[in-house]
Amino acid sequence: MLTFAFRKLLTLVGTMLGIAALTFFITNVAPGDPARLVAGPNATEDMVATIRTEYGLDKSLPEQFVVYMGDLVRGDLGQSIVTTRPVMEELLRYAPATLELVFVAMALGIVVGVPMGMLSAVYKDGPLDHATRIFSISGVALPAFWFGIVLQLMFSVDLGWLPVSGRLPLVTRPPETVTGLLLVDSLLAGRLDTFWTSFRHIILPAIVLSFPCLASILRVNRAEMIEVLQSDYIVAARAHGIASFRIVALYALKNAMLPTLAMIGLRFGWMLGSTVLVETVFDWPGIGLYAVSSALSSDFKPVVGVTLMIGFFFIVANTLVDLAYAWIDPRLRNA
Amino acid sequence: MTGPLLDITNYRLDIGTFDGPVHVLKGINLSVNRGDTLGIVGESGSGKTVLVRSVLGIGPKSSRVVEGGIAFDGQDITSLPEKDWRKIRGIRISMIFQDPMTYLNPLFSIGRQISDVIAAHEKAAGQGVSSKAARRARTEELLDQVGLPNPSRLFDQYPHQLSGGMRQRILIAMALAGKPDILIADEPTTALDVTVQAQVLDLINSLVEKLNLTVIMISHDIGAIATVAKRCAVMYKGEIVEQGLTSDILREPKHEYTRRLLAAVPDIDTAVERAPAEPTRTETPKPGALLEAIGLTKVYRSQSGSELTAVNAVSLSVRTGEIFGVVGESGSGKSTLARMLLRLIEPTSGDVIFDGTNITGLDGEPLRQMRRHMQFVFQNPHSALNGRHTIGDAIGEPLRIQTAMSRGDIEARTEALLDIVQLPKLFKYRYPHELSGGQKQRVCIARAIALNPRLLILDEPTSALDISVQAQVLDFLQELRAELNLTYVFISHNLAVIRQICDRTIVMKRGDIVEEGETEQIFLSPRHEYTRTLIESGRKTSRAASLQG
Amino acid sequence: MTTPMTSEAELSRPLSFRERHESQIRQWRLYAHMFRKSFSSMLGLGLVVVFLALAAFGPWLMPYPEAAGGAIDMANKLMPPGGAHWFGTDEMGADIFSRVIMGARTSLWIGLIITGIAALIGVPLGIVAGYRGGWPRAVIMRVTELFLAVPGLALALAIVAALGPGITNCVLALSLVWWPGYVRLVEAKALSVKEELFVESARSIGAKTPWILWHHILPNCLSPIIVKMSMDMGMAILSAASLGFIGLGAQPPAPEWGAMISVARTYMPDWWWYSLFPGAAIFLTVLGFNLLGDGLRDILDPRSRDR
Amino acid sequence: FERTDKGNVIVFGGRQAIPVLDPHIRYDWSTRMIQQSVYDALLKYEGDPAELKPWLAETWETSADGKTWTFHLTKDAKFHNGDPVTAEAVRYSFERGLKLNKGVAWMLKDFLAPEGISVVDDHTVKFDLKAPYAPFLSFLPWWYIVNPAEVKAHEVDGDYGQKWLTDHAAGSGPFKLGRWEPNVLYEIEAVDNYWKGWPQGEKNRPAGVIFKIIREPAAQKAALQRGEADIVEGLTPDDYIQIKRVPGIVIQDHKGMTTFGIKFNTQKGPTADINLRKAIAYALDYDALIQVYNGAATLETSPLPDAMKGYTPVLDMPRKDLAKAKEYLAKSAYPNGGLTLPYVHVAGLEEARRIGLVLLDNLKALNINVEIKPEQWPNMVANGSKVETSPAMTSVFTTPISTDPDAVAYQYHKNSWGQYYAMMFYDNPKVSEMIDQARAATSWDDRAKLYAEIQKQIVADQPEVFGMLQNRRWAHRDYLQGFQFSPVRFTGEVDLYPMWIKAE
Ligand SMILES: Nc1ncnc2c1ncn2[C@@H]1O[C@H](COP(=O)(O)OP(=O)(O)OP(=O)(O)O)[C@@H](O)[C@H]1O
Ligand SMILES: Nc1ncnc2c1ncn2[C@@H]1O[C@H](COP(=O)(O)OP(=O)(O)OP(=O)(O)O)[C@@H](O)[C@H]1O
Ligand SMILES: [Mg+2]
Ligand SMILES: [Mg+2]
Repeated sequence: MLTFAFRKLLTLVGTMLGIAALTFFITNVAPGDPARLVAGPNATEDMVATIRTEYGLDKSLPEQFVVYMGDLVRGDLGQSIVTTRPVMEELLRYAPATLELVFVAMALGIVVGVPMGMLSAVYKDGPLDHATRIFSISGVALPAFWFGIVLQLMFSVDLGWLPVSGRLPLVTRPPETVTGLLLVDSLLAGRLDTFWTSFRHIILPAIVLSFPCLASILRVNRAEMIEVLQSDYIVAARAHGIASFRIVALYALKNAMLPTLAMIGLRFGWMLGSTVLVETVFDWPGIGLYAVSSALSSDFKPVVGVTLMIGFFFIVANTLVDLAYAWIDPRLRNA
Repeated sequence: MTGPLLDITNYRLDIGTFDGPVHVLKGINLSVNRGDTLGIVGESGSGKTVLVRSVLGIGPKSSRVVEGGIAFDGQDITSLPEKDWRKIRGIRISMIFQDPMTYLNPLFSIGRQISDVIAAHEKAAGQGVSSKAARRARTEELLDQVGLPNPSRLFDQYPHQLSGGMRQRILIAMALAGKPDILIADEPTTALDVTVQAQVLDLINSLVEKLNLTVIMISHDIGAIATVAKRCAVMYKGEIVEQGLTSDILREPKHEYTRRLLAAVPDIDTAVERAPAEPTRTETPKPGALLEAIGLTKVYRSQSGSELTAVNAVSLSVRTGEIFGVVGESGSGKSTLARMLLRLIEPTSGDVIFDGTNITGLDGEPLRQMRRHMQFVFQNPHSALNGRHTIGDAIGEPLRIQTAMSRGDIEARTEALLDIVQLPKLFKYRYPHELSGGQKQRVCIARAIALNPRLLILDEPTSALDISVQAQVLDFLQELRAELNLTYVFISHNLAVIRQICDRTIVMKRGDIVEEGETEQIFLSPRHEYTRTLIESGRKTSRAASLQG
Repeated sequence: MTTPMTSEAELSRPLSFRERHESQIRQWRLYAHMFRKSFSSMLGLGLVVVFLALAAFGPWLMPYPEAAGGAIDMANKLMPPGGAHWFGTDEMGADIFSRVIMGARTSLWIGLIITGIAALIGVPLGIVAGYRGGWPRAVIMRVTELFLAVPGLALALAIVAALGPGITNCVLALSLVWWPGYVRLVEAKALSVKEELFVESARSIGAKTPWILWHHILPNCLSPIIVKMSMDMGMAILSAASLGFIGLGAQPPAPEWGAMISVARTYMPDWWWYSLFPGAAIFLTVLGFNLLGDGLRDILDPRSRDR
Repeated sequence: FERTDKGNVIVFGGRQAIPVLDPHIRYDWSTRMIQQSVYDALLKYEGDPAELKPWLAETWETSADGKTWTFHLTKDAKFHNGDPVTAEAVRYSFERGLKLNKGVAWMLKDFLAPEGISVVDDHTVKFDLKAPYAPFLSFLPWWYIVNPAEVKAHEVDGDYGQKWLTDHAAGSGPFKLGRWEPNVLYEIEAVDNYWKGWPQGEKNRPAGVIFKIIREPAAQKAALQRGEADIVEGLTPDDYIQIKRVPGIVIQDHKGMTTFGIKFNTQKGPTADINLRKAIAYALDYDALIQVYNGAATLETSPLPDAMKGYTPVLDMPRKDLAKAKEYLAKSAYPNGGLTLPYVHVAGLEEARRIGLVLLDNLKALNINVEIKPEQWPNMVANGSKVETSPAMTSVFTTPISTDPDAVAYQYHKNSWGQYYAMMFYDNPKVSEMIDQARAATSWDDRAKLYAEIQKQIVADQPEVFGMLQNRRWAHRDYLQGFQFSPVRFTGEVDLYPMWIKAE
C-alpha cells in the first residue's frame, strides 16, 4: 500500500513537471507581448520595459524556464501579469466554483447515465435501446456552447424559471467560506434559501457540462453490460435460479462498473477541460473562465497554472478510480 | 410419478443467423427416469450444449422451437414464462458447466455466491429467506459435501484464489444447493488436468450414490462418460444416432459414427507395433544428434519480483528421424521448453545445438536462416492463424519471407502444399474462421513444412481438437513424416497419444525431467512415482477401463 | 461452419472472380446485413453521406456562391428564413444557407486533417510502443500520458492562444493534442495482438519485425482505428467549432460553423435562425459520424461479432 | 436594481473585469469607472462637450512661461478613513504615479519630475514642469489622489502599496469599496456625507453600485430585460434597435470621440506607395461603415474627432469614388491590382471584422484581394511595434485620453512609432515639427492655427483610411436617472456619481 502511494505520488510529481514544461514552451512560442498589453495603450517603451523586468519577461526563454521550474518546485506558479496576483492564489480562489460545477455535473452524469445504460443493455435492440443510443450520441454531438445558449434562452429568458448566469443572485452574500462549494457551505451555515438559489444557478451549467459525459458513461455502461450479460457467470447465475433483477442490478452491474469507472475518471478530466466553454457561456467564475480570459490576453502563467491544476485533478481522480477498482475487484486487492 | 422425469419428444430447434436458420437440433427423442445416469457424447458442435440448455430454458437467444417439446415431471416446459422457471431452475434442475474459470463471478466471494443461490431458492419456494448465519452454515455444509477442505475459510475467498479443480467443486456445490432432481453436467472435466479430472469424476459418482441424483452428463470424452453414466446417447449433427446402456454401446457400437469415435480413442494400454527402427537409430545418443539441449533453464520474473523456474536445467537429445515425446501435466514447462528449443524465447541459461551448430548465440540473418530448418506447430490452431489473412497468404508467408520465389511460384507451391495436407485448392481463398479446427491445424502444418524443414516441434497439436479429428491428424502426421523424412518433437499431456506415436519420451514435472527413455519402457515399467500416478489417472478414463467397468 | 466442398473436376478450370473472392463477398454481405439491421447506424451513414455530398457538390448547390467568400449585401441583412433565403441572412446580408453548405467543406476538411495527422502520428508510435516494449515504450507512453493528463481542449486553447487564432493554427493545435488517444488505443491493441500465437508463428518462420508489424499487427489493430477515426471526425469538428466559438478557431468570413455561431450568439433570441442552422449542422454532422462509428464498432469489433 | 436596507443598489452589467484597481497602475474603461467613483482628482471632466471642472482643486494658476502650476485645494475633502486630503497627499500621489512608471505615468513623465512637485502649505501644491506643456491640465483628471498614510501602512518591500491597492482603495471619492469578487462582481458603497455632496440629493442617492460582469451580450440583454441589470453596455448595433422597442428601456446614444482608422504600413510593402493608399481610400464604401452601426456613427472629416478642441474639417476627405480610385491605382506600382493585402483586426471585435468584410467587398473592384486576419490584441500590438512586422492594413480604434488636440496629433509624430496607434509609421518631418511647436505654444490661437495645418497635411498623406466616429451607447431602465454623458470618457465608461434610481 505504501509503495503504491509512493509510486502514485512519484508519477504525479513527474507528470506535473512534464505538463509544466510542455505548456510552458507551447505558450511561450507566442509572438505576443503581454507586458505591452498591461502597460496600457499609450505606454512608452521604458514603461513596458519596467513591466517586463518586473515579471522577468526580459530574460531569455531558457532562463525564464529555469526560474519557472524552480518556483514550481516550491509551489509557486508565478504571477499573473494582468491581475498582478500570484497564480496559485487565484487558482485557489476560482477552483471551488469549477469543482462544484464538475461534481454536480458528474453526479448527474452517473445518476442518469448508469441506470439508462443498464436499461438499454437489458432491452438491447428494442425501441428503448435505440432511443437511448440516439439520445446518448446526441449528448456527445451537441455543441456545448450552443446548447448552453439555447437552454439559457429557453429556461431563463423565455420561461424565466432559472437564473441566466452566475453562481448567486447579486445581493445574496455568499455563506462563510469553508469548502468554497456554495452548496456545501450554505448547508453548513444553515442557510437553506441560499442553498436553494445556488442550486438553481448550477442546474443549467451542470446539465450542459454533464450531457456529453452522461452520454459516454451511458455508452460504456451499456456496452459492458451487454458483454457481461452474455458472460458465462451470468448464464450460470440464471441457471441457478437467481432473479433477473438481482442478476442485472447487482451481479452484472458490479462487473460492468469497472470499465465505467475508468470512463468516469477519464471524463472527469475532460469535464474540467470543457469548463472552458461552459463557464464562458454561463459566466461561471471558475478556472475555465480564468483560463480563457488569460489566454485571450496572452497572460500565460495562469494558462499554464490552469493546465497544471486540471492535470492534477485528473491524476487525482484517476488515482481514486484505481483505488475504487481495487476495492471492487478482489483480484487487484492482494496484488 | 409414473412417467419419466424428463421427456424430450421429437424436439427440433432452429437458430436464426445471418444466412437463414440453422437446424441445430433435428428431432431429439430422449427420456430420463428418476435415478438414471445418462451420458451424452458427440463431436464438437453436434448440439449437446444447446440441447441441455434448452432443458433449463437458457438456450441461445435467437433460437426457435420448430416442433416437439420438453416435459419435466409431466409439465411441458418448452415455453414456460420466466416466472415459473424460477421454481425449476437451480431447484429442480441444476447445471454445472464446462469451464470453471469463467462460470464464477470474479467480483463476489464464494460464500456470497452460494448463499445467494440458497436465498433465491428459498424465495422461489415461497418460504421466507433464512438468516445470513443459517445460509452460511448451509453453504459450508455444501462445500464440505463436495469434499472441499476448510469450508469456513473458503467462504470468504474469491474465485481467483482457487485452482480449477476447486472451482469445479464449488460449481457442483452451487448446483446441489437446491437439492435438485436432475443435475446436468456439461463437460465438467474437459478444462481440467488429467489427475484432477479423475477426482472430479469420482466426486460425481459418489454424489450420485449418496444423494440418489439423476444426472445428465455431456462429454466428448467417451471414457469420462463411461465412468459415470449407465446409459448413454450419441449425438451427431443435431441428432441422437444411438442410445442405450453404456456398456452395450462401448462393446457393440451400431452407428457408423460411434464406431469411428471409439476407434479414434487412443488406448493407453496398447503397445503399438512400430516400424523397425530408423536407420540412424542407435542405443546411445550420438554427438551428431539432430537437436541437442544442454542444461536449458528458463526463469520467469513476475512484476512483484518473485521468480518462477519454468524449466530447470533440462538436457535432451533428439535423433534424426525419430519422434521424441514430451509429456507432463499442465504447467510443467513443456511449451516453454519447446519455445526455447526454437529460440522463440531466450533461455536464461543453457545451449541448444541444432545439427552441430550452437544456435544460442545466433542473431539476425543466421538465426533467420536457421529457422528454415526447424518449424513449430502450435497448440491452438484457432489463434495460430491470422484472421485477416487468407489461407493462401498464411501458407505462402514463409516462402515470401525466406525465399526469393516469384508470385506465381509461390502460388503453385501453396497449392502443392494444400495438396500435401489433403485440403482442396479452393481453400487458398478462404479465411481461417471458415475452417474447422482440424482443417486449421492442417493449414498450420502446411505452413510449417513449406520450407522443407528437417525438424518439426509439435506443441500439443491435437489437444484443441475433437477426438475423432485428433486421430485423423495423428495419422496424417505419421504419414507426413514418412513422406518428408522429418524428425518430430511431440509434446502432449495425453499419455495414450504419446504411447501411440513416440519412440522415446521424457516426462516433465514442474520444469524437471523426472523420467526419460524408450516410450514402451516407460509405460511398462515406470520408474518415477509421478509417472506412475500420471499413467494411473490416464488409465481411469481410458476405454479399456470403462469396458471392464 | 460448413465449408462448401467442390469436386476436383471443377477445380481444374480457372476460378471466376466470384469464386475466388467468395469469402470476402460473404464477409461484406454480413457487414452490410448487420449494418442495415441497425436503425441508428443507417441514420449515421445517411447523415454522413449527405454532408459528404454537400462538401463535394457544395459550390453547385449554393444559391448565393458569393456569400461563402464574404460578400455583403447590407440591404438584406438579418432577413428571416424565406423563399429567397431558405435559412435567412446574416448581419452582413449573406445567405446563411450558402454559408452552411460551404461550412460542410471546411468542417470535413478540418475533421479529416486532424484525425489524419493524429492517426499518422499516433498509430506508428502506438504500434512501436506496444510491440517493442522496453525503453521505447516507456518513453512513448510517458509522453502520451503527459498529453492525456491535460484535456485536449484546454491544451489546444493554450496552443492556439499562443500561435494566434485562425483555422490553420486551430487545426495544428488540435492535431497536436489528438494523437495520444491513438497511441493508447493502438498500444493496448498491439500489446494484446503481440501475444497472439500467429505473431509467434510468424516469428518462428523467420519474419522480421517490420514484416510482422505491417502484415500482422497493423491489420489486426485496424478495426478499432477505423472506428475511432470515424468517431473522432465528429469530435474534431466539434472541438474546432468550440475553438471557433471562443474566438480562437476559424475566423469569418471563412465559412466555419463554430465561428458562425460565435458571431451569431449575440443575435440569439431575436435572430434565432442565424445560430440555429450552423448549430444544427454541427450537431447533425457530429451525430452522423458518431452513429456511423458506433455502427462500425458493432460490426468490426470482434467482441460483439458473435451475436 | 437591488433593494437593500440601506437603499437601492444600481446594477451595471459590463463585459470587462477589473483586475487591478490601483489608479497609478492601470486604466481602462471599467477600471477607471470604479477609480473615478472611489477616488477624487484635482479636476474632473464633465459634460458634453467635456469641460474641466474644479474638484479637489478649487482654483489654480499658471506662471507666464507656462512652466509652473499652483493648485489651491478645497478644505472640505476627506479620505474615507477620515484623514483630510492635503497637499502632501497630492504630492505623494503624483510622485507615486511617476515613480511607478506605469499606467498614467506616460502623460506627464516627460515634463514633470517627482522633485518638481512641492507642497506650499497644507492646501497648496505647486508643479514645476521641465518645459511648457500645453496639455498639462487636460491630463490631471486622470491622476487620482490616494491617502499616503493608508498606502504606506500597507507597503511591502517598498512597492508603494501596489499589492494592497490592487483590490483595496484609499480614496476620498463618493463611493468606497464593498464586495470585491474578481471576475464576478465589484460592489461600491456610497459614502455618507461625501464632502462634495450628492447632485441628486442625499435622499435620492443610491446605497451603492454593483458592477456585474456579464460577458455574453445575449445574457446582458436578458439581464436588462428581466431587470436584473439597470444599465448595460456593449450590445450589438442590432440589439440596440431591438431593445429600443421594449417598454421601460431607454437608449443613450451620444456622439463619441473614438476614431476608427485602417492604418497602412507607410514604410514597407505595397502600402508604402501613396497612390495605392489613396486608391484604397477612394474605393471604400464609407456609407457601409455607418450601416455597420445601423446609423449610429458619423464619418470622420478630419483626423481629429469633432468634439476635440481645434478640430477643423478637412475639405477633400476621400469618399467613395471608383473612378478616382482607379486613377490612383493606375499611377501606383500595381496598375492592375492583383495583389493580396492583409487586414488585421483585434480578434473578437465584431465591428472591425465587419468593416473588414466591407473592405474585402469594395476592393474587389480594384482587383485587390483582402485577407482578413484577426489577432489577439497583445500579438497585434507586438507586430505593430516594428516596421518589418507591421501588416499592410490594421484596423485601430483610438480614444483620445483628453480633449486636447495633442492627444490625437501626437499619434502622427515620429516619436510615437512603436505605439499601436502609430502602426502606420507615418514620417513627415514637417508634421512632427508642427506638433512639437503646438505642444510648447502657450497661446491657444497659435496652437489652433498649427493644428488646422496639421490636420490638412495628414489627410493629404493618407497614412490611414479615416473611418468613422462610432456613437457611444448604453441601454438602461427608465427608472435609472442622472445619466451624464461626456465624450472624453472611454466607450462604456459611465460617471456613476450622479446616477440614482427613481423608485415608483
Ligand atoms: N447462439 C448461437 N447462434 C448461432 N449458432 C449457435 C449458437 N449457439 C450454438 N450454435 C450452433 O449450434 C450448434 C451446436 O452447438 P453446441 O454448443 O450445442 O455444440 P456442442 O455439442 O456443445 O459442442 P462442444 O463440444 O464444442 O461444446 C453449433 O453448430 C453451433 O455453431
Ligand atoms: N511469459 C510467462 N511469464 C511468466 N510465467 C510464465 C510465462 N509463460 C509460462 N509461464 C509459467 O511457466 C510455467 C510453465 O508454462 P508452460 O506453458 O511451459 O507449461 P505447459 O507444460 O506447456 O502447460 P500446458 O500443458 O498448460 O500448455 C507455468 O507455471 C506458467 O505459468
Ligand atoms: Mg458444448
Ligand atoms: Mg503448453
